[in-house]
Amino acid sequence: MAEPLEGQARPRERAHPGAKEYVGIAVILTLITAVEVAVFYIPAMHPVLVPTLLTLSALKFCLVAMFYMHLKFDARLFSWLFVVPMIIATLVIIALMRLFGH
Amino acid sequence: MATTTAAIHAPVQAESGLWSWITTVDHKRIGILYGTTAFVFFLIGGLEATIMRLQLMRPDNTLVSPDFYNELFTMHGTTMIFLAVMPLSASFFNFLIPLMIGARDVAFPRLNAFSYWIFLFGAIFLNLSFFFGGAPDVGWFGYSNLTSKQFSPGHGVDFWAVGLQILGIASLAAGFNFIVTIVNMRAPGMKLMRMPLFVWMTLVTSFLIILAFPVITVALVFLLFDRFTGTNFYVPAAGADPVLWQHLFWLFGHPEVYILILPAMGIISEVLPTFSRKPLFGYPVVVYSGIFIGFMGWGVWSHHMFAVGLGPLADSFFALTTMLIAIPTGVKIFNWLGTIWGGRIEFKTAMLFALGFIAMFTMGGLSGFMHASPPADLQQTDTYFVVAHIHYVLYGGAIMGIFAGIYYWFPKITGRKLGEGLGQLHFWLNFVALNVTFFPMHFVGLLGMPRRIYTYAPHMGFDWMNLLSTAGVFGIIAAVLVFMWNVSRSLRHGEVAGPDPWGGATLEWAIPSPPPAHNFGTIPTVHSLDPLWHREGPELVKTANRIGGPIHMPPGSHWPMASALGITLLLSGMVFGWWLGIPGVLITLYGIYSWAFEPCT
Amino acid sequence: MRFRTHPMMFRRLMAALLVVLPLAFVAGCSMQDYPQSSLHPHSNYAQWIQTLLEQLTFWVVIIFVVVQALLIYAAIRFRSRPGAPDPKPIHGNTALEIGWTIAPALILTLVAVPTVLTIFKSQAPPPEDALQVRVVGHQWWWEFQYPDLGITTASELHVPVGVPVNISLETADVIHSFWFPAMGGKRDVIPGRTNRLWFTPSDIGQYPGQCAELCGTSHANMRMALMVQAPEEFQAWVAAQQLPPIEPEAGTLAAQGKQYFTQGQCIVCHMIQGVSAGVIGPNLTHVGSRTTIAGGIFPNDAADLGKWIINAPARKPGAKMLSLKDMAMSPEQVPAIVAYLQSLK
Amino acid sequence: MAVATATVAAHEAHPTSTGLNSRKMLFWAFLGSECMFFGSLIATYLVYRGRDQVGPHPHEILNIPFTSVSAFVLLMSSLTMVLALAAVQHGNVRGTRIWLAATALLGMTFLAGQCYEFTQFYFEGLALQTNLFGTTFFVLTGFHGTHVTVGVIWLWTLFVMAMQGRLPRERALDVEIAGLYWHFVDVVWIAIFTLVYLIQ
Repeated sequence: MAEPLEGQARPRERAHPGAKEYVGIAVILTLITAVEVAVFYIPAMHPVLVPTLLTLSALKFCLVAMFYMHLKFDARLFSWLFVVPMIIATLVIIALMRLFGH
Repeated sequence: MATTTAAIHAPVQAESGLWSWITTVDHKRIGILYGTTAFVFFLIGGLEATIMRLQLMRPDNTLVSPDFYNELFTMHGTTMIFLAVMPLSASFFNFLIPLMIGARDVAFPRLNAFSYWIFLFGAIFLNLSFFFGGAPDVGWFGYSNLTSKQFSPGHGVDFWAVGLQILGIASLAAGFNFIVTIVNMRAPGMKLMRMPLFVWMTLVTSFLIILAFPVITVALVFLLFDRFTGTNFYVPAAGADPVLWQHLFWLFGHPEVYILILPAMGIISEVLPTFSRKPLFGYPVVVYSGIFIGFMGWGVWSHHMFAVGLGPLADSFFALTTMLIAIPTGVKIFNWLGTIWGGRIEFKTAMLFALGFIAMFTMGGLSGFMHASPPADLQQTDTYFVVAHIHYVLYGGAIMGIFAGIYYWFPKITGRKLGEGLGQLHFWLNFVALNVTFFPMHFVGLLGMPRRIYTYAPHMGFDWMNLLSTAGVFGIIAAVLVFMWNVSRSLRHGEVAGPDPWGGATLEWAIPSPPPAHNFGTIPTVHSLDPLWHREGPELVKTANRIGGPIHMPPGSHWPMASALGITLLLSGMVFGWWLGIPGVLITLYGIYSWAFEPCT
Repeated sequence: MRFRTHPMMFRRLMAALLVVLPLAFVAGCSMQDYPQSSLHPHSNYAQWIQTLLEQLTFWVVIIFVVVQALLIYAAIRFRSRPGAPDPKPIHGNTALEIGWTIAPALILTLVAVPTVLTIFKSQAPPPEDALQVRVVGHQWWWEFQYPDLGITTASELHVPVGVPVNISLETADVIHSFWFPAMGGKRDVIPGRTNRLWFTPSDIGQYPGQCAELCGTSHANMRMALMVQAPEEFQAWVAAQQLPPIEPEAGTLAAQGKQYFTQGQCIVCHMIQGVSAGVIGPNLTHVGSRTTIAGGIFPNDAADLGKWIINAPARKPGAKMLSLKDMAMSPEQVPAIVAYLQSLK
Repeated sequence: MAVATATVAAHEAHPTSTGLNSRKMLFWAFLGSECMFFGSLIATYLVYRGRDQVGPHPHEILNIPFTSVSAFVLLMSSLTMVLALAAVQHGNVRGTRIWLAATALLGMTFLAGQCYEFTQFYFEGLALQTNLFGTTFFVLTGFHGTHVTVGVIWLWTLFVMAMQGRLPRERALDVEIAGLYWHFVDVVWIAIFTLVYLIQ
């Protein structure tokens, strides 16, 4: 069981980013949150409120998952383990909303 | 520390006694525990079915009360699915997966023990309901709002919902464990596409478990909240829609169907090649169809709900996805036929059961195909036609597959073969009896007999077919008795098997029967899909049995059992009284912390 | 399978053979033997399903025969014989794989098209002139209302032959499922929803049906009957039902029964037009005209009606109707009440 | 499910077929499973939105400014969590302790905010039983809160270990896995904050 054997020996982990990058990401996350709340309060934005908010929060979601949870740096397998269920869950949510007439 | 004391060459094996079984983390022992426990519940579920068949033997019968009858079919379904077929499959996962992939144990041995214990406690808890004010009587599917406090004021539904939550924890723990084990514990050289098909089906099943059980967990949480705190999840008066339960239930329930059948498909995919002396036909195609079935299993759940009235668009959508699943299923069947085609078939009992699986599962699949078409389904759903269908799939399919597996691997597990003569008798009795029992149900269903009715009127024409079904049950009972006799006889007097009685191709046949606690003296390197049939075979066997150095085996632990007990007490407090929750919480926390900080490996 | 003319004669012949084979004894037997059969369609909707089912059965039987024949052939032909050489280790065959993927896919397409067409046809809006019926499921009996005709009855649904019936389905308690096999597929009755179903009965007759979704203790005893009548017969029935309830002649046993009825607890649950206003149990305004009682499980005769009134839960487990004792009435009152109810033709 | 997470806490790394750590793999699979768990809860909330027979309705009661702040607090706890991980990976004992404690405290702040919010709603007439909004809202956010609580307990356990000097560089994985859980709880809140609070 010693060596990795899935053909392409994956790097176990690329070096995780350091504190500086982490703070940088936090700044971006803060800005997005601020924009989200602002959008909520700007009447002019209301026609596009839902898509805007969904996009922004998906962006936040991705940033946390990729940088703080290191999916960007870790093995692809971990991403699969997380993203496939995420997709199934999302499809289920959409399907149920359709089935209940939303 | 434990590491040094455990580093002996042939450890653990010598240990015996009750405590060694309670603290065992050996996957083989846990597999045996799973198997025997599940078989006991298989007998209990069978007894429930027998009483039902006796009640339905003739019209207007009064053997049991309608309420008891409702309890019987609820517990029969719940028992057979959660306490018999799933844990029987789990028993095979446990015993075989590490052996087949060339590992010393599963990735998380103590989590594995925990999974067994919490399954056992959950199963006992569920069955205690018979003695504490009545078992659940709302069907294994527990459709809301019949399960509400208003319409089911007793504790039966609480036992059911809490019991399923406890059992869900067991399944989830096993699911995570086998995913990691299969992905991460394979012997060198065993690429994904060199894994035996049973390992593949276990992997797919495990993914289905970890993704499907959270959904039923949530649905049951809603139900428990409704019953205990007066929330409105399934309360129509508050604007809620009880159909939500059905969606959540079948979102779990359909993948669950594949959780029940895929392991059996995996088993026969091992048995057929061995007794045909020919490798599995179209291995990659069978693998991919298994994965495809698992994935598509998420897109068909509403075909259980055509009668709900989802509208023509949704009906069409779910009809088409359901029919789509028939393709990979058909492909599997043809590949199995391709496997035996041109082979040299030896009709050992295991092979008979595997061939019987193909014949019976095809029947079940075809009746399933008939109600994939919503208009036809509207005549068939909730009738005995569907009862026939599920029993051809789950009894003719899953259980026959499991029996094939038992006859095939019994020598590996015990070191002795099961008697061939009794085995053949078992198979033929079982095969004939199951058809006598379940085949008439197709017709009695099409002729208008709904399921879950405790009685029917004499002038409906259901009489003689029901009588026939009931008669068949006695054949099944006889078959099971023959099997039990065979097992008890063979355990003592069976022919000694040796490491490889059937000339199998996969790694588990390289080592002695029963395998030593450490499985492989040295983990062999694998170069092909069926290593023992290749030139590498003899060399591999030598390696697998050569002890090349100190072997680290994890020490036993009683914390998994303690944690399982704590969680069960905690949750059963919902039924027996909150005071039970206090020791429950304390034991759970103590157990988990002790477990987490206990040295292992 | 209906035989029309020449094209595809062979296929049709095969189909007829194969479909008739598994359903042979069903085809041979009549509705008298199997009154609740789903294989004897008596409406347009049931006929559509039957046609579809025959197509499905055709393919299913073919696949079944092919697979089992291959299995049996292989098992016999390739059985181990002494001295037989080791089989060739064939790992697969791409052409075969493609073949047996495409073949089922084609069959599926052949089935999927009529399936989808039938779905849309059977769930299309009902014709304008349909007879409106509102069905309410109760634990454990069926209530039938004709909103346009002002009629409410139970356990027996009367409809004229050849006229579309548009049924809206509701429930008073839990989920039930409305099913007259001779008329077509079942439809669930769900709290908070109104489901719909329509069909045009094609033959005069009496067809049994029953609840098909587990709904509690007496689920098995939630039966009903569909009376498909000639139009004039139906009109006569409607006219009779629309009349106010018959007033028993003073001094008769029935008059005595009415008095017991109104003074007792019967009126809490049962409605008799102009006499009582209960809505929990079946409407009894014309109960005497029905052939069954208690959710279609007992004949509506003096003996059964009497036993029912004395102790309903003992005769039908779980029945919500109180026993005579619980209603604080005496057995002596029963014959009078029976006479009164039977007079309500 | 807490068990699965606790199990891993004391396992040693084995050489594995993929070269990936088994505990970490188990944990990612667990998070996949959790996706389905929260997916079902969120789906129920969305399916039932607007079906209430009686008030109060979401827009009458949800306090956006307040929850924005607590969402921000949770977001920042993710930052302190990765900083704790960076510290333990670099063998920075003091940093590990500080950032672990900071994360746990931020988590507790979030929980305090949730307690305040729940109480506030209760006094404004929204209980678990009031209507579908109350039922789905409290159960969804309550389950999220329960996850945060488990995370806080986990973090304090790690903190105690760090104080005892039992959290050296070699055990960075313990912190990493706790971190995965913590970030997951955070991203779930990102989804809930958007779907429940902002999109009404």
